[in-house]
Amino acid sequence: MEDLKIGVFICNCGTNIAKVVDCDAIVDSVERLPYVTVARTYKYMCSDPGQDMIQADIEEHGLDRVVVAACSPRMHEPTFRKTLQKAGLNPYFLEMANIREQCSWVHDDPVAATEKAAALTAAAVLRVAHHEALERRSVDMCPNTLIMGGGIAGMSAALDLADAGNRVYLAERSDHLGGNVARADLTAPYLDSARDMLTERVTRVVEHPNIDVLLESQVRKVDGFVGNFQTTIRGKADDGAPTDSVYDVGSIIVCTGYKEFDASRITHYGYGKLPNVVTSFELEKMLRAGRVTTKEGRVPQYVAIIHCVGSRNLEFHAYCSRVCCMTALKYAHEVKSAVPGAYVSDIYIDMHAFGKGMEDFYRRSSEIKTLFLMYEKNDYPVIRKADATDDCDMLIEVNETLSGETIEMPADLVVLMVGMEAREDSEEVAHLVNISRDKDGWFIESHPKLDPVATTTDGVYIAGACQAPKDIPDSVAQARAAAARILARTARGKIEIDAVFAEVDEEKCSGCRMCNELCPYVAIEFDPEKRRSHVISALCKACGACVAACPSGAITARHFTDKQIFSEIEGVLA
Amino acid sequence: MTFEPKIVGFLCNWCSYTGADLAGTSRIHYAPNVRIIRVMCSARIDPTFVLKALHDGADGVLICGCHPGDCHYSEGNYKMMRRYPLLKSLLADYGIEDERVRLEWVSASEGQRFADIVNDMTERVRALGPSPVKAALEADLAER
Amino acid sequence: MTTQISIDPITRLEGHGKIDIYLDDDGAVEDTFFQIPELRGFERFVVGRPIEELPRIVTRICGVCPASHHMASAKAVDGCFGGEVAPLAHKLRDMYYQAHFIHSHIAHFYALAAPDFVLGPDADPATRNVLGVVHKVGLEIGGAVIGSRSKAQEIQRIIGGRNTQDIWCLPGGVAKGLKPEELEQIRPWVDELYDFTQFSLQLFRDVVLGNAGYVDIIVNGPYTLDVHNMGVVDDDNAPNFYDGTVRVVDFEGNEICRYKAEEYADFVAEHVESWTYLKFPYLKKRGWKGFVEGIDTSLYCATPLARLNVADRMATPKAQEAFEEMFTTLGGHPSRALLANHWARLVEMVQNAETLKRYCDDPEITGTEFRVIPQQITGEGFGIVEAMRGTLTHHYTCDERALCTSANLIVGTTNNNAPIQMVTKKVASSLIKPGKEPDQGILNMIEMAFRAFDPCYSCATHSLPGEMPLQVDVFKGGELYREFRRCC
Amino acid sequence: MADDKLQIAIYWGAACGGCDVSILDTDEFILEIDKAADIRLWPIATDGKYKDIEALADGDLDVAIMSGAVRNSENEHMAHLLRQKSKVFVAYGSCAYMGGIPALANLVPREEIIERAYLNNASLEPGNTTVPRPRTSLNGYDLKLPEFYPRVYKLDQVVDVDYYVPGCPPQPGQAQAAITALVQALTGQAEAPPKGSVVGAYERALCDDCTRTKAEEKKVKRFYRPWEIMQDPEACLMEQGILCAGSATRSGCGVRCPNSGIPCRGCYGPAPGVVDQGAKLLSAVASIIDSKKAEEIDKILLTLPDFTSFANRYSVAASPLQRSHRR
Amino acid sequence: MAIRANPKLITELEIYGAQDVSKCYHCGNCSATCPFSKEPYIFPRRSMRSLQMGLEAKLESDLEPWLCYYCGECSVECPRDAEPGETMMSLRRWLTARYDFTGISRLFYLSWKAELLAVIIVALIAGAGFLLYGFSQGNITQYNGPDAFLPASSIHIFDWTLAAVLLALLLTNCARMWWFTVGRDTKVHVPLSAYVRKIYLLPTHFFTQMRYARCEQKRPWAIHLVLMLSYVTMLILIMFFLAPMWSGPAVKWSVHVFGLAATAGLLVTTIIFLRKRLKKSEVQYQHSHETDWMFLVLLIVVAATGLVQFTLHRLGLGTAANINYVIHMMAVVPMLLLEVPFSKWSHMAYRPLAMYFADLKAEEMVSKAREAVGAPQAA
Repeated sequence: MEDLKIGVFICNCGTNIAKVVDCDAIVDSVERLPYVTVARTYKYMCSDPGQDMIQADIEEHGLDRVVVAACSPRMHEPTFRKTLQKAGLNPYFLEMANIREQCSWVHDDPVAATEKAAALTAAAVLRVAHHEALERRSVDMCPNTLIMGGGIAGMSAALDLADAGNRVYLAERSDHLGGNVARADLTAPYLDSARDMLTERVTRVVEHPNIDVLLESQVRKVDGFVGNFQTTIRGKADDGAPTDSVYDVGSIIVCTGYKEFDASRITHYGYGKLPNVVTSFELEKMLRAGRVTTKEGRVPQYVAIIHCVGSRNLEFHAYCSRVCCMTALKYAHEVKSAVPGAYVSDIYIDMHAFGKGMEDFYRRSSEIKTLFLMYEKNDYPVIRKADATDDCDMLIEVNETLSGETIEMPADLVVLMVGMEAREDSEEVAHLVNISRDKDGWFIESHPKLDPVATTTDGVYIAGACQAPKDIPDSVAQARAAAARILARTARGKIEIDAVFAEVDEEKCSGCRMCNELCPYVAIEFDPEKRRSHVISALCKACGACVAACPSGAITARHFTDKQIFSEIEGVLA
Repeated sequence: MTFEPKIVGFLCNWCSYTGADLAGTSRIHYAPNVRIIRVMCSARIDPTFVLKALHDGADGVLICGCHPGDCHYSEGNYKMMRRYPLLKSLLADYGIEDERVRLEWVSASEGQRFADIVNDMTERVRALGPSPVKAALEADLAER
Repeated sequence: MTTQISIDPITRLEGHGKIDIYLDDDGAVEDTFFQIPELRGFERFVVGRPIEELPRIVTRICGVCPASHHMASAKAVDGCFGGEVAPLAHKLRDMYYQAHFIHSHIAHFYALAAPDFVLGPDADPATRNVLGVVHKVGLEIGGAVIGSRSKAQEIQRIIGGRNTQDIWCLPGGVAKGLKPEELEQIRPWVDELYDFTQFSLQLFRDVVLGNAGYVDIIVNGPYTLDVHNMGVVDDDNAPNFYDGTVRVVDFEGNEICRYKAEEYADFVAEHVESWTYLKFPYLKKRGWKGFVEGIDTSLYCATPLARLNVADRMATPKAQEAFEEMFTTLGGHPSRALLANHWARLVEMVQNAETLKRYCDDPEITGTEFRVIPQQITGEGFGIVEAMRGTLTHHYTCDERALCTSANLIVGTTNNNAPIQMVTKKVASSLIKPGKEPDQGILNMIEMAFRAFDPCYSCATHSLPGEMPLQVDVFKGGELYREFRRCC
Repeated sequence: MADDKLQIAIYWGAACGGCDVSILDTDEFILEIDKAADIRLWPIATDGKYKDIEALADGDLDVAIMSGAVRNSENEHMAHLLRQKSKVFVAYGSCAYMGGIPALANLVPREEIIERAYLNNASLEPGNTTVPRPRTSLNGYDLKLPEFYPRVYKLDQVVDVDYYVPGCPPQPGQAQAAITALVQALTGQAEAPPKGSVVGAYERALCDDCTRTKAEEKKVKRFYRPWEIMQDPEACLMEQGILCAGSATRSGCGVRCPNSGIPCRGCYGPAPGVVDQGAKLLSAVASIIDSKKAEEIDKILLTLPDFTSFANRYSVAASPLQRSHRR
Repeated sequence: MAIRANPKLITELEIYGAQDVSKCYHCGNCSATCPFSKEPYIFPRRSMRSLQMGLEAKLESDLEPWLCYYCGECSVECPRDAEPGETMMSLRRWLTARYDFTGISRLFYLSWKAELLAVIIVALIAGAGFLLYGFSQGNITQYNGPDAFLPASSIHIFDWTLAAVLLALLLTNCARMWWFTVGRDTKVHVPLSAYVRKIYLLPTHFFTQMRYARCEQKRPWAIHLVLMLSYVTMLILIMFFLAPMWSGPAVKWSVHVFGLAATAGLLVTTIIFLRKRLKKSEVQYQHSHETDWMFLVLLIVVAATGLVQFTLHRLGLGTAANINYVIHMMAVVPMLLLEVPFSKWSHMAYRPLAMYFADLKAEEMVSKAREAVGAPQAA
């Protein structure tokens, strides 16, 4: 290897790293490694002065490789790559050692932590020596966008994109727009009508010249990559027969929303058995119809609302569905106005009233004499039929935690606040656009705080309740954020795609074709003339499956070559 | 001084490495014995890496990828899943104890799980003592 | 104080066979020890392997006679699957094996034996080798020798895919058949080989029998042992190298026993001495009686000569003629003249060539039914063939997944381990007497004794290379004061 | 002997002799060697004195070609000696290159080898308890046997090797080519290949020369052992579920095994740049397993027993897991 | 065993004055500020909770409302303006109604009209009665002497009869109170000995109201004490020293000093209370129930007419004195007859009783708890 000059920059991250890891000790240990020309520590390497320092060192010492030992590369790799670029160095001559998330934050023994941090840094140094200069490729960005799901989020994103003059394909599985919001009557906390809100959106979407609304359509196939997706959508022809059509888009927003929890899965609420135990959505129906009655058509005197049905428990979903609490309060108001003199009780675990106007809404709900009964997580209330002598239809037994008493609450109508669930097709969708889901089936954003709109697949964005339970304002906000992200890109017209992909060395390829089948992106082509396989780099997503599988070591993964990983192994074990 | 095993961890970038980062951001403490090497996908993990790690003195190797069905590259983790039993049989034939090499699925949201796995594995490997590959070398050197 | 003479094949440092001769103070031979100091352990490390792979592993016991191990192994493996084998496969294997015998015998006779007879025992060691022979008899003959050897190999390659480190046999048959065009390719070579065997016999008559000195050494030298003979014969008691029953005949010509492969353990047992890695087989029913000659001994030879000694006749006409000519010259059948082994090889070669011819004319030989898929795993198999250097026995067991659970091997040279011990002592005693200093002669005599057996310690120890180099160091008072050496 | 002639030694360590036979099998070529060089040592074919080799000055030998692995101190001593005396030291054949078949013994304890040979097999003298010992004193004679290393080493785990000629044995044509190339390099007629390179073989895997047709679809629900099916002689063995090491093995043997209906077992060693042949074959085999369920995968693998001895048939001593070396 | 909730109860309590209970979201500030809120009697939050849920059975057996003197701190502290203090007050009213078996109390609390009507009727009957009796046997001009219009002896008898009736009613209610709060409580059983041992608590609390004294501001306690003592003094004078008071015109200082002092006390305190309630100066006086007004009004009328009576009598204006006396009685009779057993007055009895019972129960619970944890016996 030619004579290299490697600079190693170790970040204290304030005290985040320095309080456990002895950064100066790392300097001493890496200085002994081959090619290391400079090694220093700094308070905040990612800060401007920090980056300037790196830049200065590159110029002053003529560094040709840089190692930054700091936070996770998932956090700041792009930052420091830019730094290298600014200093006129190929950005891929950078290697980061993750000594924060995977060291100082998870270990308390300074000695062990420092030893580990040193090993990780050494590995980075050995690895970076084998790095090659890679060029990012710039490709045209198709301005069109596919939006999967015609709910409030989908429509909001669609309008922003379309207003900016971009074509939008809005694919909706059902035969109408509006999604779950269309099932609601009023909205919390201002009790204004969901319907009015929707009609305005739907009319604009339907009439918009730049939006193709594809009802009863399903996305069947997504090929290509950011800026250049080919999407196959199956819709209905006029004669009702399914037809596939292909749309070229540059970006995709997934707004497939959520599905309600199936209340019959919880037996002790007797949903499905007791006629007057209904779900929140069934109540919405009544409210939209303006008549709240029992199945027998009587006007209910006692109405009980049970919170967290399917949410915040051990058996079903540990997470909070986020909107039910306020919706329940909304019901208290709506029921009281629909049935004057009705006694409404809210049986809840905790009252989650975050968000604008919500706490006040909560106060108002108690002022209208809603009775709030609190129960412990997993200590479900139990509903039973009341006796003939009782003046009510059902009795709900609750271990009421505020009083410490076990009480029996009379009820004529019980409303179950069913939680939100990932749709059963979320796995299918995830595979389609190739994004990840968390353990509950919600789509995973690329960064929970800093990038909650993008996904791990470049060019695919998520918005609304398909990412996690969300209320209308949050869904719309996320949708419009996604739209903004896309517009920012389409404005530039071109996009850079990663320089990292696999390559076949035709001098080594024996044409055994072991790799051909392996590629999920059909990026590997076999040339029957030459009897060699080769990789179509634009399609390659650099997973490296073929690289590991090639029995004759003829395929290399740029930036993840065997050499690079071997030296990393040597480094961590040094 | 008690034996502190050196374990090399190969983690896929999208699920497991992110999960490990999450353990960090959640300040979940775990044993410092695992040194993590990031690969884009568990499918990139060439069995040679594992052999190489053991050859270079690792006492254990931990392989983590997305849960089956959740691979960022949709199928990569199945490729690892298929290599694993063969790899294990190979290692067994060379006298490498079963618990030294381990494949686990860790999603981006399973920081705690990752920490638990690391702790558990560290204990098991510590109980096994240094890797026989190292031992063989020392035996040879001793003979010289 | 005793004097120790060690005879090391290329010095003690190479771990090849080694002979220690101990003299008493008068300088008479007290005792000799022939040691094989290496072991490789095939019997152990084939355990756990898929049983069908053994024929492709055990060939590495010996690179000189891999085909013998391949065949014995293949037959043992067939046994593990119930023994059903496509009839055509047996023919092809036999045909293939004849070719192997021919090129192996050619190599031995011309590269190893001929130098002594063609160039004479006293020729300069530097030239006493195959190249020397070539120079002497003339390049065109040399070319013929090399050509014939390679033709025999080529025949083997065409039939079985490879001419060394064979791969061809599978349970129930062989991996490939013989295509008609392939048959036509080898047919002319077979005829040439037959002619070459006749030429070789003639050469032997001219060079050896024409030289009274040689005949005398052969018949009356110290190279005789009163031990029995072992070899594989067919139902007519004619020699068969690929298949048949093992027959043991004493040196007076009476049959002691005959057994089938699966019975080997009832008839043969191996004695272990702690000073050599090589075991000493003996006739089990007679029990181990030590290194003794005589009609009651339990020791036997398994050599080309032994094969002809146990045979009543040859299987083919021209070979039968050569057979009769040889034993008449030797003064009767059976013979104890160890040096006649070289002649016996030439006689066998004739039968090999004639058998090849016969197969070439067999209309079925190019058939396609060369393998059947085994229907059962019976778990135990025995394979016995005649290797060039003696009867070769493989015995395997396997589990229900057809993975090898045990393997036992008794190879050609091992059979002759005890006789070699004895002939060594015999020769040494006849040469080293009080007052008679050991000299270059020792080397020649011992060399010839060894060469008669053509011992292959590669086979024998599953470790050592094919041929047998020798070195004699004579020590007095532990001081080396004379050395003679040669390699073959 | 004339000075202009190359000085060559050919020698075997723990070998079967097949490598020497493969040189003999170059037939007429032997005569050319004889013309071009003085063969100072070649136990299998020519006379020669070990002491002469010892007597040589360092580097007097132009080429030393050594086959066989290192099993005991004598093999090792000889390797050192030849290395010391020679300008170019060639590891010839799979045993010298990777340990070869003898190195399969490295997968079992040495004690068990002894036990199986002398204490526990079908044809032992009844009741035998005798086992060969390094030293035996018998009627006052002190008989010695060399002591053995616990495992088999490939040559470069013992001495510095310049070139490798793979194969078990090397295909005569290749051997001839390799030796010719070396001779030409040494006589300045050609440029010497870089130290450490593998000569007498190609740069691609066996599939490149294998004439069997290879389809894109390579998925199997089970594996077949060669005897379990009648194979299609035209199609790739792997596609038929028959384990074949070809895709992970350097070409140069002439594809004789697959052409004869027998899967490649990899005697020519890994493809260029590959660390472990077995690991690479492992990946390849895993790629064709047609299942996404761990249990099913295990079931499929039941049809592929004892993978290790196949994947590392000739290269156990070369496995990274055999870290042992004596240098 | 689950307690049945009655969501309607909260609505009923509104009439008793608890308007804002539902606002409470159980932060617990009230209980935290209240100096009396101590285990095992934590209030007002718990009472608020029981009320919100309408746990009638539980509330009926609670003593907590009586332990509250309505200093008002809790209501001040409440972040939700749920008026815990007032709620406790309302609960006291509700309980008074509960203790009363006749149902009259409930009637009065639920409808002030009914109460007013009752007062008027009783007053008229009383007036008419005394007039008829006077004319039937005496001379309206005569205050004392043989043919006095209303001779002291007869009034005395009347007083005692009335007292007997009232006492009977009051005691039954007290008995019911005991039954609800202590008697039927299955969890805590108070042994007879304890009743005897702790009996001293009754007079103590009754006469000192020492508990009230522990409230933060002392004035309310002082005023309340004066009012109570004046009232009691007056009661004693009437029941036992009627004759001496009657005799005149010469002043018998032995009784009159007390009489005048008590009257003064009554007048001053009632006026203070009225002013506070009118001005709603402090929390506890912000929400006045009709019954509160009625009680004060009757009280001040009685006191005033009593003072007038004294003056007229001393001046020897017989006729005027007699007429005023009838008027005086028209206030006294309803006040005693309606207030003592059925309304606000009754708390003079219930409060000390509650203290007494609470103490007994607490003692029991504590010792129970001790057994539960098996605390070591004192050596």
